[in-house]
Amino acid sequence: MSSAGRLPTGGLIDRARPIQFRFDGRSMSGFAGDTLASALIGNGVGLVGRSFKYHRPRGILSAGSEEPNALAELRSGARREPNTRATTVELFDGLEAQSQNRWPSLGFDILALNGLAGGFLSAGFYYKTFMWPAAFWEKVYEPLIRRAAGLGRSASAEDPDHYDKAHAHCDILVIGAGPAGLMAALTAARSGARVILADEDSLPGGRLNGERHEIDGRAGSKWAATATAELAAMPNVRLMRRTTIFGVYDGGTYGAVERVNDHVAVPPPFQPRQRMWRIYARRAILAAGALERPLVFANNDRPGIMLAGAVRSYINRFGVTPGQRLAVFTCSDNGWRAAADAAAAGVSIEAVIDSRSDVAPALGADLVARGIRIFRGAQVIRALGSRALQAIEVRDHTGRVSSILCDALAMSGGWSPVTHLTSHLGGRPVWSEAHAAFVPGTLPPGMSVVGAANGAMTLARALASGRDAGARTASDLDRTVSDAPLPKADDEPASVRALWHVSGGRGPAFVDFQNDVTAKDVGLANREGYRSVELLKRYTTLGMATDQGKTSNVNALAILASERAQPVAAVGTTLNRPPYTPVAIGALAGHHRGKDFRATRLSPLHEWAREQGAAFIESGAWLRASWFPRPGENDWLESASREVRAVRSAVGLTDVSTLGKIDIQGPDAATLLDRVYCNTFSTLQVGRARYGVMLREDGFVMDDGTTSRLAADHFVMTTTTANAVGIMRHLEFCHQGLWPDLDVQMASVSEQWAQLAIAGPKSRETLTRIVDRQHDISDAAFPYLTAREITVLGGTRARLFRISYSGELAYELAVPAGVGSAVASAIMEAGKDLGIQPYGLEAMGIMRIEKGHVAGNEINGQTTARDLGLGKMMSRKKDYIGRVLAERPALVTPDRWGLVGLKPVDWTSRIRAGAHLIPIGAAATTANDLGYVTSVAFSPTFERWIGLGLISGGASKHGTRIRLVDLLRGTDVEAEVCDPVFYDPKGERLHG
Amino acid sequence: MKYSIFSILREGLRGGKGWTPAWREPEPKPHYDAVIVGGGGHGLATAYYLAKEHGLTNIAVVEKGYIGSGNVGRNTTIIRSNYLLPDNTHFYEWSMKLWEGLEQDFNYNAMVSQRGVLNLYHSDGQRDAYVRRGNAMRLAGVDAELLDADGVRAMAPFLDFANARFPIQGGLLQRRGGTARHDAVAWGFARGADNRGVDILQNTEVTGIRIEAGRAVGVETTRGFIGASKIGLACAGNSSRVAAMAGLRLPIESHVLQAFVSEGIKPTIDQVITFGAGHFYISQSDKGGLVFGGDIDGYNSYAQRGNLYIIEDVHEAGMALWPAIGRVRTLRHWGGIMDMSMDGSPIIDKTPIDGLYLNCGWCYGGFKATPASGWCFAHTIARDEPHKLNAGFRLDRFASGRLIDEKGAGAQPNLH
Amino acid sequence: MRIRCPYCGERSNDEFTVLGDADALLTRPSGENIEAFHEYVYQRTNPAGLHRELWYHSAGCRRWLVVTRDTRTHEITNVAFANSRGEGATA
Amino acid sequence: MADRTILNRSALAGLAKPGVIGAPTGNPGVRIREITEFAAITVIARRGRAAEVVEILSRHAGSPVADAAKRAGNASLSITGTAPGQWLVVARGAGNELDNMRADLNGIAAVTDQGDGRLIIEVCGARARDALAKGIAIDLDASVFKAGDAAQTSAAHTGLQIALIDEAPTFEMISARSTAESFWSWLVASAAEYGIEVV
Ligand SMILES: Cc1cc2nc3c(=O)[nH]c(=O)nc-3n(C[C@H](O)[C@H](O)[C@H](O)COP(=O)(O)OP(=O)(O)OC[C@H]3O[C@@H](n4cnc5c(N)ncnc54)[C@H](O)[C@@H]3O)c2cc1C
Ligand SMILES: NC(=O)c1ccc[n+]([C@@H]2O[C@H](COP(=O)([O-])OP(=O)(O)OC[C@H]3O[C@@H](n4cnc5c(N)ncnc54)[C@H](O)[C@@H]3O)[C@@H](O)[C@H]2O)c1
Ligand SMILES: Cc1cc2nc3c(=O)[nH]c(=O)nc-3n(C[C@H](O)[C@H](O)[C@H](O)COP(=O)(O)O)c2cc1C
Ligand SMILES: [Zn+2]
Repeated sequence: MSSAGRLPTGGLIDRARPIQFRFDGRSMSGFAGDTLASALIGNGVGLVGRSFKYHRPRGILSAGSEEPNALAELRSGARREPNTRATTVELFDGLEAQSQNRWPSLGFDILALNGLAGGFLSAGFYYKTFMWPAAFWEKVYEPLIRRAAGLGRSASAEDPDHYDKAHAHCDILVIGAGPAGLMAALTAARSGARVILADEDSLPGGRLNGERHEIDGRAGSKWAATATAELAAMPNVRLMRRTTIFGVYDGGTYGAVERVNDHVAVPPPFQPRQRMWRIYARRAILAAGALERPLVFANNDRPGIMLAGAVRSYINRFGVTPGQRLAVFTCSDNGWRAAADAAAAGVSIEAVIDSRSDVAPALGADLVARGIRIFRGAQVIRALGSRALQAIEVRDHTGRVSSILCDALAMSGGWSPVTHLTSHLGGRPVWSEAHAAFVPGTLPPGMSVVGAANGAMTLARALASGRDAGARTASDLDRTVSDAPLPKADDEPASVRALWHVSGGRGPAFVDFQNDVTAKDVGLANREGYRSVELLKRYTTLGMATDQGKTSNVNALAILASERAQPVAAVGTTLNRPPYTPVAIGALAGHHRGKDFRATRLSPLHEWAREQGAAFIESGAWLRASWFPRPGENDWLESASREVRAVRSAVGLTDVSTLGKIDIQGPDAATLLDRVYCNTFSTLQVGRARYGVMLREDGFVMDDGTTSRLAADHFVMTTTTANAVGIMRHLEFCHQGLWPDLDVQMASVSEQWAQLAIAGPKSRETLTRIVDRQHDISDAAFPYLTAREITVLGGTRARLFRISYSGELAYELAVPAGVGSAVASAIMEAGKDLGIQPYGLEAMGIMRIEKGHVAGNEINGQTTARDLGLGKMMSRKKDYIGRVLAERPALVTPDRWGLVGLKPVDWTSRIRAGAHLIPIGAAATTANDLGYVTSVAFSPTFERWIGLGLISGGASKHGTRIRLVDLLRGTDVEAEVCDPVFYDPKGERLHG
Repeated sequence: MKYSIFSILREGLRGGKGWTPAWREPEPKPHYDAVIVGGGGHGLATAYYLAKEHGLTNIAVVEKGYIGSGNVGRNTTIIRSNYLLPDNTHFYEWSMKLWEGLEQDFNYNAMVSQRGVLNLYHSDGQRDAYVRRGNAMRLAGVDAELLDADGVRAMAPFLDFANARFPIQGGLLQRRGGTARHDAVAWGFARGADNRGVDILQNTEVTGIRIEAGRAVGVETTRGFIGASKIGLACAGNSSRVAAMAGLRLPIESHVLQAFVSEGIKPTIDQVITFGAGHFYISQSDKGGLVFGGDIDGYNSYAQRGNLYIIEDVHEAGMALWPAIGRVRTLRHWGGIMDMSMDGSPIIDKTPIDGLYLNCGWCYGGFKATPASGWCFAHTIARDEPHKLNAGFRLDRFASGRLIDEKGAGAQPNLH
Repeated sequence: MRIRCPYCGERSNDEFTVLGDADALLTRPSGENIEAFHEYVYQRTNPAGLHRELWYHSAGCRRWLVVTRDTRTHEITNVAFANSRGEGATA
Repeated sequence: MADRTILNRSALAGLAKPGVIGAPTGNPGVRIREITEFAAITVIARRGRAAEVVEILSRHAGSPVADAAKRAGNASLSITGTAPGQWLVVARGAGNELDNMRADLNGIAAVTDQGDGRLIIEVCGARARDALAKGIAIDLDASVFKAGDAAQTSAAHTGLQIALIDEAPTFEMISARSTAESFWSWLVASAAEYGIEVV
């Protein structure tokens, strides 16, 4: 084990708690408080990954979530997590990480050859070639490209961890717990406002933890800890560590993801890996800090070259150093602090190179005193070394180039405020020449920005802006803000003069590290006409990598601006979109996967059906009994056929509870029904039921069902299962929106009633045995289409409807849902000696086809009432929804596809739904397509396949022959077109 | 300059100094034979085919932003011709045919990749509807196959076959369907049109349509008036706004559809797969990102962004379909504004105003239509009458009832 | 998006179902003129700007609401019950 | 209510068994109880009669009932506003008191039986709010959602009526029978990390 990079003392890590981990199979150790990145540095590991396109060796660039280079696969097996930024992974015991996007190994990667061909693989090269021969694209080129592309590998087995979601509400959401955010949160919280303070880091404090500034005479990190403790103790504050605010949405909605257990190997039992939060905030204060920019010079991507602020974080927070001999290259005062921090930690400083010639002399005074080489007005033009930095070439202010040996280079190209979240609702940041950066422009409603995120780059100003915004926001929300003193901190020098691109060095100068976009690519895109920043982005893929250009975008825009000889302000920025950092798909899904993807609705008869051995099937939101296998039966068809025969010859019981049921009351109930159904309901007698058809306003059929009148001002409507929710909404719209003057009250009672269909010649006899004696259900007293409230089984309230879907003498019995299963069992018991059988969806489907009843396959939104043979129901005497548009020319032409029955001519032939209807002797082409088969069944009654279909001309085609052509399954069956009602066309049986 | 491996080698050796603009940035002329409003895929393709097929070269495409800033640059790249109704089937199949030779035609690699589009079904009813559709495709000469659950498993074993709320029963597969690189389609048409003399005017917003004596004579723009003998509108999500400049109201609502891309990962999913039990579809780009999406947000919007609940909804469906992607991360999500028509099908037609032509109503399916739409619109503009292929895409079909409603959802645009 | 239902208070838009342009949909023509119904059912102003639209509080009080919202920014400026034609009481 | 002579299954029959679920803690963060014996009706005022309905309901509740999303009543009878002019009345136990109410409301309001279609769960305990916040989007903070407050909303893709009965806090959740098992699955998954005691 090497401890090459670990400093002997210092840092906020817990040296008493060593941690073992593995990288590419090598065991290493670090300490509690380390990130994977700091631990790797501590172990002297410089080469961590490979870039996307050229497979260049890469190290660690940053110390935060902006990291473009140090991506690794974390964990293994089903928990393998590709593209994980080593800089954000908290070290835990047993952590396993692997480098990615390299083959066969990190040290030797074949595809690094791409780098040599860099001249040919310039931006967008793939748009210009791989076109010949045409067939080679899918077969040869594309597979090669795809294999080379991509980064890490995803897991191939189901993610074993679970995720959950939660909602939180607050007055003020503070995003970022650096000095500005902490100060804003403290000020707001002390006023009593409900505050949420979220930071993606595990340790609040922001830059304070990576720097050596003092606040009120104490280490900044100590101040942060104290502030955090105060906040944690306040009941009106929710402190959310390891929580990234990833997106801003409308109405003060913020998306956040909390990494609840990513800092341990496996989440403890019952705990999620991550939790997604929806935070509803009346106000937000963005205190997300600023990101340092790299400098763009030849080979600026060599492992060992790092952002200056990151070098400081590694030294000050983690007690590691990226090298023993450090050079610094900067265009801002900030870079000098890195040199000072490194020197203080005992790292040898080889040189400080500042591109500015007029640097305040005080800046490096102590370094000069220690004899460290200082270059002013100079630039690093090239880095040397390949898998590790070995030296840099410096061009001094006279133009002389010298080379300096070093194994680490800290670079600082200035700081860009983290304005990402200000753009999520479309706002664009604006260029500030003074900051040499984009600062927030139009903000999302309710948001203010403080600290470095707003260009307040020094500590004192960060604290002050945090306090001011905290106070202002709290008093905006009518809170009283007490005057607390502002903690004292220095306003350190922070001036900057941007240096966008150092030319003159040999080798690619990277702008976007991960996607390998160079300064030259930017120039090329511009030359080729991809001049809008957005086109530049898309053509070069700049800023489209996992870091979304956090460190690269501004440099690229500035280089583009200089290519175009325009100010940066005129070039503008690309749009930042959520998420701020990538979010695990599992976290955004939460609990709702597998069986919990969507709620399962169970019928009140579910228990009964289960006891009866039902085979269940997912049907929309419901789980429904499909058929009831019995010993000796081989498939569903055998079972369903038996069930049909039982109904047709004796009696069967099925569950129709899933139908929508709507209770409609009030003096104007009948009027409303007349307006929503195409047929009339105001004429319906009390105690009677009627089949109704509803149209959409565009004249097509929307739904059908029976509606019964229980009292003059009381109806119960049934809808199809699939449309139950939609019809309720539609009725409410008609009432509230169109005819609010009607005195109607509607309530869904779908959940309240279990509904059982008892069908077959012996249904009445069966029912008589459970209906309480005082209710006469004889044919005379209770004829077809009677609907009445009764009691069963000694006082259980029920509603009995004499309606029939099967075509037999049949009833539907509604009983309160709680007793549904018990009543069903009682009926089974009562009908036992009569041969009662439970029947399921399949049998129901067969019988409705035998009867020519339309269902979802026919009422598919494309058919009119006339198409379905229901035209006679369309009243001419009243207005109703859909009446007018149903008369449009194309809806009444005689060649429209109308409902018919279909019988294969060879009675042994099987037919299938979805086959199209082609005239005999004609070619199977669209031009000859006369319709299609909507539904089929094997009819046990007729012992043959029968079907329903829609055919051009409809009923006029009865008696003709047609082919049912199913090219998908290779069948072509001749059939006779017939009346859709196969069974008992006169309807005698249901009157029995 | 012709693009080829040779030009790449040559320029590679010369440091890329010889590459020239893919399209010019000309000043607007005072008058064009035709002005196409909208530099999206359809507008650019229209100009391209006007020049290529109809010999018109004095043409401008007027685009308010950069070309491809609309939906062509923000869609999930699926191309297919698996439609049900004849007007659509023939049109989209023609589009597919054009895709198949497009890159060689316009000399730009748009990465048209016929990797297959697989629509999963989860119930008998869904299966029947897919069989109906698949047969309609086959009658029209379009390829279609029906898979059972095992067939799906063989193609995509990583889907949830074990614990799904809506078990996968099978799928309708169109092998010739697939994806194409969205931006490259716009750029290829733009470059091809430019090569044939078309002026592409970026950052030029149309603010008015000048009509004199019942005839459209030009467009007011942020760069001044541009006269035109014929004006074609191809403004997708902004169609209602632009048509309103000519006093037209359309059977269109503008809705936001969101899309998502994950971090790049090594190849995992080969086809385009759509999940019939939730609103979800997914494929993997050549770069390695999983590209996926779901249902529209459902409310009228011009904001090019959506809200969190759809984002969650889409990810729930993703996890339900493919439970191993839990630890893959979503990298970015965005929205586009779509011209949702009242029957879910497009309009390519003349308008009641002479010299003004309309191309809109693409809903979330217009990317695949890009070549055929441009081709048919060019024909309609050049000949002043629709081609047979777009004869059904009429503006008056809502009044006549000759609707093209694939889903049967009726006049509710947010359900299409 | 957060909609302040006059009965239920402020809720996220996933509790609601949208139907579309309220001014169009609440003015159902009478009579039998196909053209009038064609306008009513199909033609939309589809403005970029303020839009009065129908939202149904499906997961809440099941009231139809008229929501005035800017389609460019999604900013909501008014919410009222539809049975008052969206006039009067606001929230 | 007629006497029930036959087995009446609660929506969660068999699932909400007394015992401990989830993280073992000495003191479970969440207590859950299914209310199995109750009757319920929806009351919807006829057009223009809401004020009279409020008066009648208040009389039965023994305390003022509002035409708003509030829960009024006592241990055995609760009346909760669910929409303008609309309430859900729940009578715990056999529910005989509903018959009188029904008679009083005759002609003034539409009354509909709902008790069989509902699941009622009470959730209390120190972590009840945290658990419920995992599905419920409304602000359940003690400073905002107070005893007597009620809301129609949803959790885990399922419609839901929630009210705060007391500041313990005890939440009452009323949901649909058909989705009871899925709802339960969500509730248990959400509360498990705090430890659950089903009583
Ligand atoms: C998220 C998403 C996913 C999608 N996925 C698919 C898919 O997988 N497959 C598929 O086939 N389709 C898909 N689509 C639909 C498809 O992208 C569109 O239907 C299609 O791109 C629209 O045509 P277009 O390319 O011409 O539109 P656009 O690219 O939007 O072009 C219209 C252009 O008009 C310009 N314009 C507007 N107003 C003016 C004005 N006043 N002056 C000047 N210019 C103006 C706009 O700036 C825009 O550039 C998807 C759409 C979205 C949003
Ligand atoms: N001298 C300079 O040039 C210079 C430049 C920049 C910053 N600084 C120093 O930086 C500090 C600025 O303070 P500050 O508070 O504005 O910033 P900060 O960088 O100290 O804190 C920002 C915090 O926001 C968090 N964050 C960012 N985006 C987030 C998101 N989406 N979700 C959750 N958390 C997120 C980060 O993790 C970080 O902790 C001062 O100490 C200042 O001295 C100095
Ligand atoms: C098919 C496709 C793939 C994409 N892949 C990426 C990607 O890998 N990285 C990325 O940052 N954005 C990707 N994007 C999203 C774009 O960056 C951008 O968000 C989108 O085109 C919409 O533009 P806008 O965000 O500028 O409005 C992709 C977009 C599409 C349509
Ligand atoms: Zn409401």
